[in-house]
Amino acid sequence: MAIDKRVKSAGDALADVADGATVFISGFGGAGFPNLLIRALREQGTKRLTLVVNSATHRYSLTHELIEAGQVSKVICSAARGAGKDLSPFETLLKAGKIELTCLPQGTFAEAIRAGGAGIPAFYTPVGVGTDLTRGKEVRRFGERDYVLEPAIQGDLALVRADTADQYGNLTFRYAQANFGPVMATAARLAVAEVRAISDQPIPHTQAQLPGIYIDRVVLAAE
Amino acid sequence: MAIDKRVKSAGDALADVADGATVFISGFGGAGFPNLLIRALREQGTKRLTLVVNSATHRYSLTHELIEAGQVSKVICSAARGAGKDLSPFETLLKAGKIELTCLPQGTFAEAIRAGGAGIPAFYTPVGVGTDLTRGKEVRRFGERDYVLEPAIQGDLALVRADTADQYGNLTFRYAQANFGPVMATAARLAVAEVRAISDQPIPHTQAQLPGIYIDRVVLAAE
Amino acid sequence: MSTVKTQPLNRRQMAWRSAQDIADKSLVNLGLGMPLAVADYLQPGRDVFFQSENGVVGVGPLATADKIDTDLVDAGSRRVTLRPGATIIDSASSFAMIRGGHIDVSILGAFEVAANGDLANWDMRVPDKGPLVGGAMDLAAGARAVWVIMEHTTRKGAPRLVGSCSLPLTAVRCVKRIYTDLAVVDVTPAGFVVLEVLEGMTPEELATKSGAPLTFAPGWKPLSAPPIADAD
Amino acid sequence: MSTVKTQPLNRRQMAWRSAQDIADKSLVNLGLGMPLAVADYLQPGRDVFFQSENGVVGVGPLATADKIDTDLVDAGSRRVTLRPGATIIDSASSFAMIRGGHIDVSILGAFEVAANGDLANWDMRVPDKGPLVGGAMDLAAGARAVWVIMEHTTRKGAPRLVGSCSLPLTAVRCVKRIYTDLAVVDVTPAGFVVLEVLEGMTPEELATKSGAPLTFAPGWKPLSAPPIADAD
Repeated sequence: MAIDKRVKSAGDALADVADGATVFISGFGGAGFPNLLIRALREQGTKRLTLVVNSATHRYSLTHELIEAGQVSKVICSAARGAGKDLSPFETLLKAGKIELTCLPQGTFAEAIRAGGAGIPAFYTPVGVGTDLTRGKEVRRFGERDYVLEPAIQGDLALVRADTADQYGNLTFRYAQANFGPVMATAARLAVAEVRAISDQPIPHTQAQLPGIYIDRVVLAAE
Repeated sequence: MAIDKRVKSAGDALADVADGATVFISGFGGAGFPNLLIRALREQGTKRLTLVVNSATHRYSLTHELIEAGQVSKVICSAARGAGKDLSPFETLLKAGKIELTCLPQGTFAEAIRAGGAGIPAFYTPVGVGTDLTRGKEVRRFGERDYVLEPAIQGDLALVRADTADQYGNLTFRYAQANFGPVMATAARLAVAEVRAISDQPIPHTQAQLPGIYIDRVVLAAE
Repeated sequence: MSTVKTQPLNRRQMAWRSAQDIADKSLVNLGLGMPLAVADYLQPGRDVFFQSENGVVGVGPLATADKIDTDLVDAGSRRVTLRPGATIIDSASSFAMIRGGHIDVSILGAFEVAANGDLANWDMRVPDKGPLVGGAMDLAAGARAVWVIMEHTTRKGAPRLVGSCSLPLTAVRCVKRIYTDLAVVDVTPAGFVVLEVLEGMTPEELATKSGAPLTFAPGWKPLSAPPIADAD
Repeated sequence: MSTVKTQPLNRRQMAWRSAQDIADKSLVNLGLGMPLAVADYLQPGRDVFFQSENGVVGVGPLATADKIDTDLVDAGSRRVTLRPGATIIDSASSFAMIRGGHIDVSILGAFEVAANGDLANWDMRVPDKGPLVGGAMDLAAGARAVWVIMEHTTRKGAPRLVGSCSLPLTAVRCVKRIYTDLAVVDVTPAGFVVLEVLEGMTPEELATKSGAPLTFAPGWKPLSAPPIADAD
């Protein structure tokens, strides 16, 4: 049967997500947040999620809705500080010990996800050596410098925002919209993309930025 | 001064390569061999080179000319078998102990170069565990599987074939021409690209496949 | 459609037999030699992407003379075309795809397969010839399933299904299934399990041509293939 | 052009001073806050690429209202434009660029810098607030040169150039140069070496505002900047 990854709705795309899933969420600085899918995940009501998301508190991302709804038991991120002096819902949960947090340097976060999709179980990096964020991790010298061993991150589901898709799941991204989306798709067992437009024709190989084999389902996100 | 990486000739581009340099050479299966630059390196006459090249013996690559000219003391590759039953010049030198060889699985070769450009000194991979190609290397268990530690590869010079360039060194590649070129450019102190055409206008960001910051010099290779 | 009897499968028939087991919508990598022919024999209606190590995701048919482009090659340096929806990535990304477990099936040629799944397919120990490993180790270690197509014995009659490999290994414990000219064999924690035996051949005869104990699956079937002229 | 005397440099003047040292054809990453203003004060004729952690290589000026595109942002979520020759890569590739030593200069804000180059710029230990490290550790550990722009002392007068950092570290032994409102200071194996002191200020006075010994470079100069209104 001809490969066709288009599904009717975000709800359909996420119907089989299970409690306890590890979920990647793309987006950075206002670009590439899969807010249609995040909203669908909230409505779906899945519990005890581990979110792997660069920022747990970015104001343009609906990630906070999942957290406020009590669906999240753990967050892996590089940023979890709410704006202003008052505590954000995330910070309140964190203070109350109701949510677990792993904070990683952003490049380690990205590389660990890339490793998760690339069959690399762990890699050494100079980033974070001698800091609180690598406390307890293995440090090893190569040449004249110390490096820390960082494990790969893999997940059950990736929610990715892109610009266009075709039936094969090939994706294009606008400007800085890609950010973590491509590596997240590679590291997840199931990857779902929401896009501005779905092309009737295959996206030419000169334009595709992520091979469709990394994407399992595509949903149109009406603007 | 406006950035402009275009140089007049391949000879000019390689004038300052020193004896003993580690040189990356792009290309795979007939696509992406920087033969103009390889020829220039032969004419330049640099000695005691370490070549990092996927195949030391591919018939469409001029790599063999460097080897036959006695300019090469070591090769790091995934393929070094000459066609036919007779020994190739490379194999004759190898048999005579006049050239050193490191053979790596092709994916380890590519990933080690990528690591070299990405600040990763070493990474674990499942590839090659229990085989002759990883003999003596550290093996470590993650989860239920054994992995081998592979070091990054860095070099002094990368010779890369691409399709088009602009004055900033941004590159596009045709079809399967990219292969090892992009990662080789990132792992070399000096990266030189030969291209079919140089665009007067900047290559649009939607088309550029390698950021020009990885390329130091660009040469036009008349077809 | 008549079937071949007692005659061992030829190379293209082995490729055909293997092709019958490729699931719809798979991502498959075909090794050099016999495995490449697998693409010609997919079951009708199955939509499959073929990946090539040099970064082509969606290899199409070989290029006809008027369509040849020297930049559009596969890992065997063959001038190929792209299928609809094909993309092309660089080598580091391609092997990330392979090593990361995104290839559903890697179909490889082999010299030997051991009862524990060890694979030897890259080094025949030809004196003085240089090594050529290419992407074999990556595919063997990285694909979700590794299938082998090989003759059941060498030309001299030595078994290729063995207790342990005598040639240098490509990867340990990786092979899941073997398609030979005489049988279809699964590699399981309990060793070789035969699923199909060449029509007209007895289990005992197959056992004599194998270098390690064979178990016969309950309800094992006769192996046959439609007539296909062998490759040149 | 008159120069400011004895008045400490304001934030934009500190950015200006730092900008004077950016070499032609550099690749530079500017941290949030004060460092962002550096882009406004490059020496005439210097062609510089600004990289942003989210993958924009060649950040141009802020977008004017009619040019705003919410997908074209920098690491500070600012709506920006692209300069000629700009490219955009994904986050993993962007941090490969950063970690791989391809950024010539990373200019960061800081709370404290130690005499051995240790940097503290990410965690003020505000009770109960969540952590926010972003790309700071990657930039500090990965760039070829790390420069810091910060006031010489805290608002309460405590030194920010210290013997060892009291706040959590961003990276060890990474800072090469510090631009403050009072001085330009190199961090060397021998500790802090002052290159410039605010015009009219004595070395002794600068030393009292510093938390670790200062060495004064032979031929150290007075620090001054053209008048620039401070940022809001």
